[in-house]
Amino acid sequence: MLERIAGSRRAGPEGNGHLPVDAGLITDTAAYAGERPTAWQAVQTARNIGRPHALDVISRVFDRFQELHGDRGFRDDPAIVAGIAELGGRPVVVVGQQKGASTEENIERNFGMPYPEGYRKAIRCYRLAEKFHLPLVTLVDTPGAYPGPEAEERGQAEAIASSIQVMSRLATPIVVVVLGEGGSGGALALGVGDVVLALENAIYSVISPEGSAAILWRSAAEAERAAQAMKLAGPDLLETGVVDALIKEPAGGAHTDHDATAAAIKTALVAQLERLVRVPVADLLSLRYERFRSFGTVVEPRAGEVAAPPRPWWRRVLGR
Amino acid sequence: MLERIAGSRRAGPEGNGHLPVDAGLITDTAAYAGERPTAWQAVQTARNIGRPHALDVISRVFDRFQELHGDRGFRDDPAIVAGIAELGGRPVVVVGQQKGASTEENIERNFGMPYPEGYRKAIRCYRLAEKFHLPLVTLVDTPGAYPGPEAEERGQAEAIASSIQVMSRLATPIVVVVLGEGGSGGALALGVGDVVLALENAIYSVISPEGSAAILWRSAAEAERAAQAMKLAGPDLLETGVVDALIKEPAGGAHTDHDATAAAIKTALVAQLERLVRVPVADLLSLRYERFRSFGTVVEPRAGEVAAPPRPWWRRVLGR
Amino acid sequence: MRLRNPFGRKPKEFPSHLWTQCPNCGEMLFNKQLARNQSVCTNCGHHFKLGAKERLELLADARSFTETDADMVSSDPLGFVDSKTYPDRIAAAQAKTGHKDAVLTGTATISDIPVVLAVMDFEFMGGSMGSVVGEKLTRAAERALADRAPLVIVAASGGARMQEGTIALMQLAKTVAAVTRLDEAGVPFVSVLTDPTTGGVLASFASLGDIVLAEPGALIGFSGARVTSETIGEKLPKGFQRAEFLLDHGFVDQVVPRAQLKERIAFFLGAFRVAGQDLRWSL
Amino acid sequence: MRLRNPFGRKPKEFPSHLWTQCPNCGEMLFNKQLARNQSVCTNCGHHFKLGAKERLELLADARSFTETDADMVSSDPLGFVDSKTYPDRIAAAQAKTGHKDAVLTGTATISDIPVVLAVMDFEFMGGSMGSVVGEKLTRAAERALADRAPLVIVAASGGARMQEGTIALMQLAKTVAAVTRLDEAGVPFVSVLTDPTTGGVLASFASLGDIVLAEPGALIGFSGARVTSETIGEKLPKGFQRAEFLLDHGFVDQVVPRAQLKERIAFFLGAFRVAGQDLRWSL
Ligand SMILES: [Zn+2]
Ligand SMILES: [Zn+2]
Repeated sequence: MLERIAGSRRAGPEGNGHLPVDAGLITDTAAYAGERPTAWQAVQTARNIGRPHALDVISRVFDRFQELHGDRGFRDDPAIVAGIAELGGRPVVVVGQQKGASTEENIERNFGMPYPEGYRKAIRCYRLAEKFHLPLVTLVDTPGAYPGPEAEERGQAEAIASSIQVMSRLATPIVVVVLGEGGSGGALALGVGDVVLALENAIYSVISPEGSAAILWRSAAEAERAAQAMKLAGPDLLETGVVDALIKEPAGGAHTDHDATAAAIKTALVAQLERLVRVPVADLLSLRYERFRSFGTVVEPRAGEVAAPPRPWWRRVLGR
Repeated sequence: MLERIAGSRRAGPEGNGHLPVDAGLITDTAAYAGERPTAWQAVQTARNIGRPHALDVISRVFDRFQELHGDRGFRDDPAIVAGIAELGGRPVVVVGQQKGASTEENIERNFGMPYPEGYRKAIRCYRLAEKFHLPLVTLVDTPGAYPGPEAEERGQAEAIASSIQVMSRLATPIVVVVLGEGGSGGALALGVGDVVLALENAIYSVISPEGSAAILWRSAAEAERAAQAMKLAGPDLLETGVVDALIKEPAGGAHTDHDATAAAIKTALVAQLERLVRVPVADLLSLRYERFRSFGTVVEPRAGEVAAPPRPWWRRVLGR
Repeated sequence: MRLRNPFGRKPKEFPSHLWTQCPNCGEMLFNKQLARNQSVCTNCGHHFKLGAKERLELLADARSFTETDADMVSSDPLGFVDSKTYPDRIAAAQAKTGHKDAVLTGTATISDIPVVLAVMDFEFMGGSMGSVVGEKLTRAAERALADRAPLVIVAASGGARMQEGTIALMQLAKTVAAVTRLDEAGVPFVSVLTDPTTGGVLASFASLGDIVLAEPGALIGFSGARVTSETIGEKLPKGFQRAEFLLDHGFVDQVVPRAQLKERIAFFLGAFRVAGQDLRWSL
Repeated sequence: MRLRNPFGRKPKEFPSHLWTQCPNCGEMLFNKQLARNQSVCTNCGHHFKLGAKERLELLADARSFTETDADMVSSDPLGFVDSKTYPDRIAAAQAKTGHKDAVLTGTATISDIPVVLAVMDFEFMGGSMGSVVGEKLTRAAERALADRAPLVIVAASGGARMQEGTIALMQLAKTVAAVTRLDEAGVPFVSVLTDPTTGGVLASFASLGDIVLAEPGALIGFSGARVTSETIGEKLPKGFQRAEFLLDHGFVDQVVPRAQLKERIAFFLGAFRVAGQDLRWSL
C-alpha cells in the first residue's frame, strides 16, 4: 500500500511531475534549531484576531467558492462555513470553522465555536464530496465546540463523534489544515484526514491551556505552564506526528500577510491533492485508518516492547 | 422476479408450507357485496378513541418488545414508538404512530401527530433493521404530521421526504399495517413497504376530509361529502391498489375486541413475512419500486393507451 | 394579479393588461418592463411567480429544450366532483395555461451542460401533483438515470392534487423512489424551490436535492400557514415559511436571485459532472 | 466516599468502612448490604459508581471473562508534570484500583452469547482515556471484528487524559475508526453509559453504539457542568446532563436499572445475532 503511495516517488524527485510533494512544507523540526517559539507565544499567535480565518483563506486559495448552508434538520450554524470551490480549476469541497476578525463578527460566528448543527452541516458536505468524488479540504480553527446548554441538549458529543466517524471512512481524499486554534474534540471533528497540515504557529491541544491549568494546577493563571506541558505548538505536533508537516508562515506571523500565507497553503494543498487523488480510495482508507490507529505510546511488559511512535508523514509517504 | 416471488406458489396452496399467503386477509371487494360501510362511517370508526393503537397492537402481536428512543439529534418524540420485538420467536423492528386512548394520553402523544424528530427516530430504527437483517413492520395511525410552527422550523417536510426515501431503498422486507387513520404525507412517511395492509375500517387519504372540505367546498361541514369523494375507506383502497389486502376486524369494529384484532394482524404479519424473507433483497427492492412506480392513471393520446392500473397484490404475488 | 391601489390613483390610469402593482413595495410596474426583468420588481426586487414557459426561457440555453411527454393528460380515477368536475377543472387550467398539466419536462442544456429539466407551473391548478405530474417527474428522473445526466426540477406547487385522492398521495412515494435511484447512482439532482413550494411536493422530491436552491421570498413549507396559525391560535411571525426562514433553519443551501439562478445551477452541475468528464479530479 | 451526616448522629456510630451514606436520600447503608444490592441504594434506587471488577461480575457470565492486554501500561510521551509527575499519578492509581489503567478488556459470554467486553473504571484517574485506554479499546474492537462477536463497552470517564496531550485527543479518532469498522461489517456494538461519561469519551466511541443504554441518574455530557454554567452565567436546571435528560433529548435508547442491565444487553445481542445463527430471519 505504501508502495502505491510511494509511486509518486518513482516518478522522480518532483513527485507527480508538477510540484514536489513537500512543496512549501516543513517536515523536520531541525528547521527550528534554537529558534522555536515558546508554547505560550504560539498560543497567542494562533489566537491573534488578525490571523487569516477560514473565509480569508478560502477567498485567496480557492476560486468560485459557493457556500452551502444548513444541516437539513435544525439550523445553519455560522461558526462552520462549507461549500464547493475550485482549486487550480478543479472542484473540491471545503469545510472550515470560522472565527471573526472583530467583536461583532465574533458574536455572529460564536467565536468559531460550532453548535452540533454546525458539525451536522459539515457531515452533510463531507457526504456530498464522497458522492461526487470531490476531494475534501477542512480548515480547523476553533477554541472548541460550544459548551452551552443548548449545545448539550442538541447533542454536541454525538455530533462530534459522528463527524469523526464519517471522516474516518469517507471515500475521497481529505487534507486537513489547522489554521489557528485546534481546540480539543471540537477541532478533531474536522481533523481526520489523509494528510494533516498546520500553519507554523497553529496549536492543537486536548484541552485549552486555561482549562488544563484550572484543573491540574487549580488556577487559570498557570495557563502558560500548562501550554508548555501539553506540547501543543507546531514543532511539538510535528514531533508527535499529530501533524504531518507545517506550512511556513510569513516572518511576522500569518496575520501580517494573509496573501503570502494563503499562497503557501495553496501550494501545499495542490501538492498534497495531486498526490492523493492518484491513490486508490481503498488504499487511502486503509492508510487513514493506520494513521490514526498508530497514535499512542504504550508499554507491554510481557511482550517486552514499546509500540513504535507513528512514522512521520514524510517517511510514510516516501517509504524512507 | 415475479417468478421468484411466485416460488411460494410452487410450494403448494399453503405457500411456504406454514400459512396460506392470504391468511386472514380480504383481497377482493366482492367480499363486501352490498354491505360496504359509508366513507363517513369508516372515518368515524378509524378515529374511535377505543380503537387499538400501536402499543395495544404491539403488546398483543409481538413478544419481548423493547422500545428504542430518540432521533440522536434533538428529542424523543412520543408520537412515534419504535423498538425491537419478537414475532413468533424471531426478531423484527417495529415502528408505529401512537395515539392516546384518553385526553391525557393524547396530549402526551400529541394525538399521534409526529414532529420531525419522530420521523428521524423512525429512520434511525429503519437503518437498524437493515443493518441487522431484521424485517421491518410499521403501524400507521395518524391524523397527519404535526402542523405547528416548531415542526416547520425543524423541517417537517424534509423529515417526511427522508423517511419515504429511506424506506424506498431499505434492504430488508417491510410490511405496513394501517391501523386507523392514514393521514396524508405524515402517514406515508411510515407507509412504503413491500406489502401494505390495512385494518378493514382504516382510512388512508391525501388530506383530512375536513381539510378537503374547507378548501374545495369552503366549509368543513362538507367533510362527509369530501370523505365520500376521496375514496379513503378500506374497500376503496383495495380497489385502487393503495393497500394490498384488508385485515378483517371483529364484527363491531376493532375497538370492540383488541385481542381478536391483534390475532388477525399477527396471522397476517407472519404469513407475509414468512413469504417476504424468502425473496432475495435485490428483488424485493425492485418490486417495491414497481409497486409505488405503478400508481397513477394517465392518458397519452399519441400513444393511444392508458397506463394499466396497478395489478392487485394478490395477482402480483401469485403471478395470476 | 389583483390590482391594489394604495395611492388613490384611479385604476383606469393603470389598466391591468399594461401595468402590475408590486405586492411588496406598491410600485406600479409596466408589464413589458417587468417581463424584461424576469418578473422581478425593478424597484424592490420582489420575485413574481413565473410561468413554466418563462422559467424554461430563463434556465435552458436557447432552443435547447426538447419537451417529453407533452401530451400526457390525467384521467379521473375517482370520478371526483366538488363544485365542478375534475375534468372540467383540468380543461379550464389547460385553457388558462396552454399546457396539459402542472409540469413540463424534457431535455435541455444549461450553460452547455446536458440536463433533464422539469419545471412546474403554479397557474395549473396550483401546481398540484397528481398522476401526470408524478408520472412525468418519474420518467424525467428515469431518463436522467439512463443518460447519467443531471436532473434539475423547479418546483412550484401547493401540494398533492386532492381530486385524485390517495393516488395523488402515492405520487410522493413514486417521485421520491425515482430521485432516490439517482442518488444511489451518483447522478446529480438540483432542486429549485420557487414561490410557492408547499405540502406534498416539499415533503417529497423537492426536499431531496443534492443542492437545494430557493428564490428570494418564496413561500416554502409543509403545512398551510392557515393550518399552522390555527394550530397555535396566534399569528405567525413575519417571514415564517419564506425562503430566508428555511435558509436560517438549515433546509436550503442558498437563496438565489432569479438573475443569478442559471449561472448558479451551472456552477454546481459543473462541480458534480459525472464520471469521465474533464473537470473532475481523477479519483 | 465522603460521609455526610444530616441527622446529627455522631459519625463514629457509622464508621465508613462499614457504612456509606446515600448522596441522594441520605440513608445510611451498610456496606455489605450495598454491595449485595449491586451498589444501588436499597432505599431510593440511587446508582453508586461501580468499579470495573464489580461491573464484570455484574455483566459477564460466571468465570467467562478472559482478560486481554492486562499488563499494558502507559509510557509518558510528554514528560508531563503538574503537581506530580504523570508516572507518579499512574502508580498511585494502580495502587488504588489494582489494575494497570482505566479499562479492562477481554472476551466473555453474556447470557451465553460470546462477546468482546470492555469496562472502564472511573477510580483510575477519572476513567480518563490516554494511550492505554485507546489502544485496548481499539484492540477490543478489532478482535470483535475478527471474531464477528458483538462488542460491549461500559463507559465511565471524565474524558481524555490531559497528561498525554494531543496524543490523548487522537484516541478519539482511533477508537471511533475502530468501532466504525464494526459498523461497516454489521457487527453489533452496544454502548453503556454509566456515571459519569463525559468529554472525549462521550464525543467518540461511546455515542456510536447501535444501542446506547444508560444507568439511571448517570452524569452524561460533553462539557463539564462548571464550564457550561460559566458559559451562560447561570445555574443549570436540575437533571441537566443526567441519563434521563439525554433520553428526553434523543441520545439514549433506554435508561436501564442496573439489576436489568445484563438481561437487556442480552436481549439486544440476541436480536442482532450475526449471520448464520439460528434466531434470525433467513434474509
Ligand atoms: Zn416591488
Ligand atoms: Zn438512597
